[in-house]
Amino acid sequence: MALDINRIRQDFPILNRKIRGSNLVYLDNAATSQKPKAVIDCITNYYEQYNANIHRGVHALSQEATDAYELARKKIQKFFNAKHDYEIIFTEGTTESINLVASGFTTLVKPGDEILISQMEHHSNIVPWQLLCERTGAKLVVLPMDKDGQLRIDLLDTLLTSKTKLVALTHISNGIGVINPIEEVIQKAHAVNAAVLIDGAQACGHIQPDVQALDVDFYVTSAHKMCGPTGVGILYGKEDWLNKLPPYQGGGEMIKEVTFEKTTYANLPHKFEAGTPNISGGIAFGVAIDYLNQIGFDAIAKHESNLLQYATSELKKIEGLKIYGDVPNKTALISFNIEGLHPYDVGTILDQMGIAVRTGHHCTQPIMDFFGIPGTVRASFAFYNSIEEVDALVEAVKRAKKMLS
Amino acid sequence: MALDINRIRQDFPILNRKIRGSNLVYLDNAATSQKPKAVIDCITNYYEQYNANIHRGVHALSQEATDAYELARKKIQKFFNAKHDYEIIFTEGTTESINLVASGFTTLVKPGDEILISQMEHHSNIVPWQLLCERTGAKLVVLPMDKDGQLRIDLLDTLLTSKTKLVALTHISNGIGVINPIEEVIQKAHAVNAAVLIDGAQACGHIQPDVQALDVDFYVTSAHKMCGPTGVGILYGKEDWLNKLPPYQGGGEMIKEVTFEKTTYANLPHKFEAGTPNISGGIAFGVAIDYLNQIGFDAIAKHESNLLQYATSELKKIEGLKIYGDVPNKTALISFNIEGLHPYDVGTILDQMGIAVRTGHHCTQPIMDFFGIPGTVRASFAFYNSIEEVDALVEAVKRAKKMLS
Amino acid sequence: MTIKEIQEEIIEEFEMFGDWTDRYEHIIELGKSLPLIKEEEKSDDLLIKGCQSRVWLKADYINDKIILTADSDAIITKGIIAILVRVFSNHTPEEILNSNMEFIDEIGLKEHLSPTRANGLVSMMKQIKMYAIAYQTQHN
Amino acid sequence: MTIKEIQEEIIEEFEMFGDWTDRYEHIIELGKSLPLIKEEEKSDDLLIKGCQSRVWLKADYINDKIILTADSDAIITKGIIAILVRVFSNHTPEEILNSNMEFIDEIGLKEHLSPTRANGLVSMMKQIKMYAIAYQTQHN
Ligand SMILES: Cc1ncc(COP(=O)(O)O)c(C=O)c1O
Ligand SMILES: Cc1ncc(COP(=O)(O)O)c(C=O)c1O
Repeated sequence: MALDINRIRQDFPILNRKIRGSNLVYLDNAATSQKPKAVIDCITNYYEQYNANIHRGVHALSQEATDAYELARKKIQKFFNAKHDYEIIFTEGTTESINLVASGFTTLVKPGDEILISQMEHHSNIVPWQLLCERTGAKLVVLPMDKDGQLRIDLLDTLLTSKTKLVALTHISNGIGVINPIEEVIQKAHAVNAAVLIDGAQACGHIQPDVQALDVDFYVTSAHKMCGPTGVGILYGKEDWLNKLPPYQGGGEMIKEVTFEKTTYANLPHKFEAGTPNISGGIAFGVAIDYLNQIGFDAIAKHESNLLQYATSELKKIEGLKIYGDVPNKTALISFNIEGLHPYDVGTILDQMGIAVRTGHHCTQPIMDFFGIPGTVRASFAFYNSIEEVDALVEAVKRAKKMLS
Repeated sequence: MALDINRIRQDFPILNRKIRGSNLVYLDNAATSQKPKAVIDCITNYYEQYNANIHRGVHALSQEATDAYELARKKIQKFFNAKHDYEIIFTEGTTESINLVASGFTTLVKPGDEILISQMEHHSNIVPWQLLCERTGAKLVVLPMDKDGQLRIDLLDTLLTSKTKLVALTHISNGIGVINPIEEVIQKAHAVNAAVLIDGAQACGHIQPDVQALDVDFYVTSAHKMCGPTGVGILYGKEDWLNKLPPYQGGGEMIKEVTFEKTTYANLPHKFEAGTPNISGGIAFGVAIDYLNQIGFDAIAKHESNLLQYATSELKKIEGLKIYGDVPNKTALISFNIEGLHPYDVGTILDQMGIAVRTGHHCTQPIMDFFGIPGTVRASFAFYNSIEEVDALVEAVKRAKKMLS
Repeated sequence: MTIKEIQEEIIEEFEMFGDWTDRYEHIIELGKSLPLIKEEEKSDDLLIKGCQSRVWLKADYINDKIILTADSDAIITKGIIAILVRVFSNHTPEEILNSNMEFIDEIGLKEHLSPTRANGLVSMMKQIKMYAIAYQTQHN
Repeated sequence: MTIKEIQEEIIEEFEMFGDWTDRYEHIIELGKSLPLIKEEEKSDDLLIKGCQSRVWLKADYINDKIILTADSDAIITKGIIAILVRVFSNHTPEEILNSNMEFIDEIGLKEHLSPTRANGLVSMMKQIKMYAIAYQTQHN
């Protein structure tokens, strides 16, 4: 069933924005997605009707807020097909989720152990592991990519050894859009008893991961990239793993009992949820998931694939335009450069025409180093983008090329 | 100038809520404050008009969002009278701010060093220091309170020694409302070269701290307790101290350059702001501060003091009612019990009448242990509470007493 | 009477009450009427901690039936406990495991059994079912 | 001409342009017209890093005046640099320190000097003022 894009676009108030007189063409979805009215209204409704601090309150508002927050957790559990709702830990986002796990591994690795990441990771999935290695004397090992932007999966058998304690890999590259074969990586990593963390920041707005089917140990993502609000995300962790990790932050909520001599920690998920969380954000995250489910991930995939194919073939007609990561298995994200032109210049001209793309290294400097470029122009699509917007992009790129050459 | 409470109440949509047919009487402000329309509208407007990921984007939306976010930082800087805007670090809230500092001190303390906290701290200002002490072999020292609920400041000279590396103290107790003489503590701590962190979670909705006048090293608070949204707060730190602390979380934004061999960190404030932050939250925090400034802290203090005095004298007329922390220098927060009655029972009956108070230990178990009670009933006021609401509370407490005795 | 029947009886009783005052006065009455566990018997291994109120729970197995005794330091919690004991005590493990607690909603006390209220009641109900499972396996 | 006068001259020039296309074509022209620093001279100590584009800046002190040479890898940045050099180069430290950059707003390029755009221009302007301060103290 095809999506009714015109109707869907009406759900997103921001798509009516004019930028310097032109219609906004928002193609920076990999940085953050736009929000449907349902999500925005949910936040307003929370603050106007039942804002209260959650857990332990005996008054009505507190109970309503708590129930809504815990219902959101259940929706998220269902979305990811987690076994238990307490395996869903609310965090500030992907970055915090990864830091939580990396911090927790401090006591679980020793000098000489190895953490395997890939060459196409977002800085958020590099730096926390570098810090872990600094703290512990473990070694950071990097799975390289090939010139097409695909991981050298053939090297996995060599790089995965009994020293490998954890593999941290992005599901989909935010730099070039490539979808990684995480099933295979998880299987092979488990064969050497390494835990696997998958960075799903780029995935969950486009596909629906099943954490039990994947048998993944940790899966992390941010709400703001999947039609949800900023400042909230999750860490999914298998119960056993979450029990093995020490608490991350100390504070209210995460304790069972506090004396100055000894503090005992609360059960999952509270052990990892110190302090007042982003309550409105968590609740609205649940509504974002409702919204995505209602649109349907099959329909989303189909439409985005159409956008990708059309945009790719049209852009390729522009002489000197090179796409990085132009492989079959990728999401609707096109990272490109035009020969002789700086991505910043291209992005600046596109912006003048109301077209929002991202330029630069996209927090993936190692990818840029690999290709020997200062950055790329990245157009990243969502299900609410239209074919007409692809046309606008292509026209604008042509114009930018003409102006800048 | 007296506040026009009726007009102010119209700014807060939630105050029209009915709870089981009764008007909501919201006296759980110490847990979280309610939000004025201006703050709620700011969030809606952000998502409907200029939602985008911030920093480094060259397109218009990203620039608008970044400018708004950085403007909020400047408003917060001004509110606290910090010297530089980059001394304001956005965090998820007080709890995260404290954990950031406690984590940063890991490399700055050694076995035998001491961290001084007080007996009336919130768990968020206890557990992070316990974890720090566990990691480093430092010792947690506790400044006791007296039976009125006031800190034994007379013991400071004994407890502060050259071993004391940091003093972490709450500005105002969330358990009993007592305002601590932080100026004196800061001065004495500095005399032994100890750094001072003040937990301002309970303060900033009621008074306006001047971090330069206080000469405090770290000051932390949460937006949600001062009319702002959930999921955002700040760490103020003196530039020198912030430069001394290592980064907390690794990720995007907080780096200058990333290679697998070596990562260099960005300047303040970005060094401590890894990942996509709570953008809408940060911007709305700024609007909350505008709103509070417009009401005026002098007027707020005056009105809240009236509420406190009236409520205290009326409640005291109830036989068997005991107030904890009934001292002159306190905020509009009354923590009490009625002889022979369990706070949970009292809170439950009040809730039936639409009166929202908090019951339990309020994340300050050591205070409850000190008084030898399972918890208290806590009524905490904000500037938008009315004298009529005090009457409603007092009536309801009388009725609860009658029903439960 | 079966668990279901007792529940229906209680629902009927509560239908008499006009408003929350009557309902709560009844619960408070129930709470006051029975000092379910003697002070000196309230040992730590019977204790279920909510952070708002504490609950003590004893489960004995007599003549194939589970006999529950329970208590709390908060009177309203105690009143609700009295209702729960009346419903679930003196039944076989099978009966307990096959029953549900929806009647609590119907008598207007739903909020007290919310897992987030932290009054110990939810943990108590979990514990009752755990005892049921334990005795069931033990005697099969 | 004083800094102020040059700025006014530039504002006048930009008033001729009908829309952003003209304006940007002019900037791109400016950017292309002058290869401000030779490749082999672009050493790391001249480099100012934005994360979007790189800027190289040289400041010499000749006859009591600061002579600026600058370059960038992005052509639009380079065009704006050309404007900034035209305005600020060949002036005394005092003149530079007493000037402001509001004209950038008036010629419709405000966004390029936002500290958050990370194109190196803001750091370049900071660096120019730092040089001015340094030369001022040195020669006082
Ligand atoms: C004194 C004090 N410190 C710390 C906190 C924790 O604040 P948050 O939950 O917003 O992180 C609170 C909130 O209850 C508090 O009252
Ligand atoms: C692949 C990937 N990982 C991690 C992140 C970091 O996510 P957040 O900034 O929401 O913490 C991003 C966001 O750009 C991403 O694309």
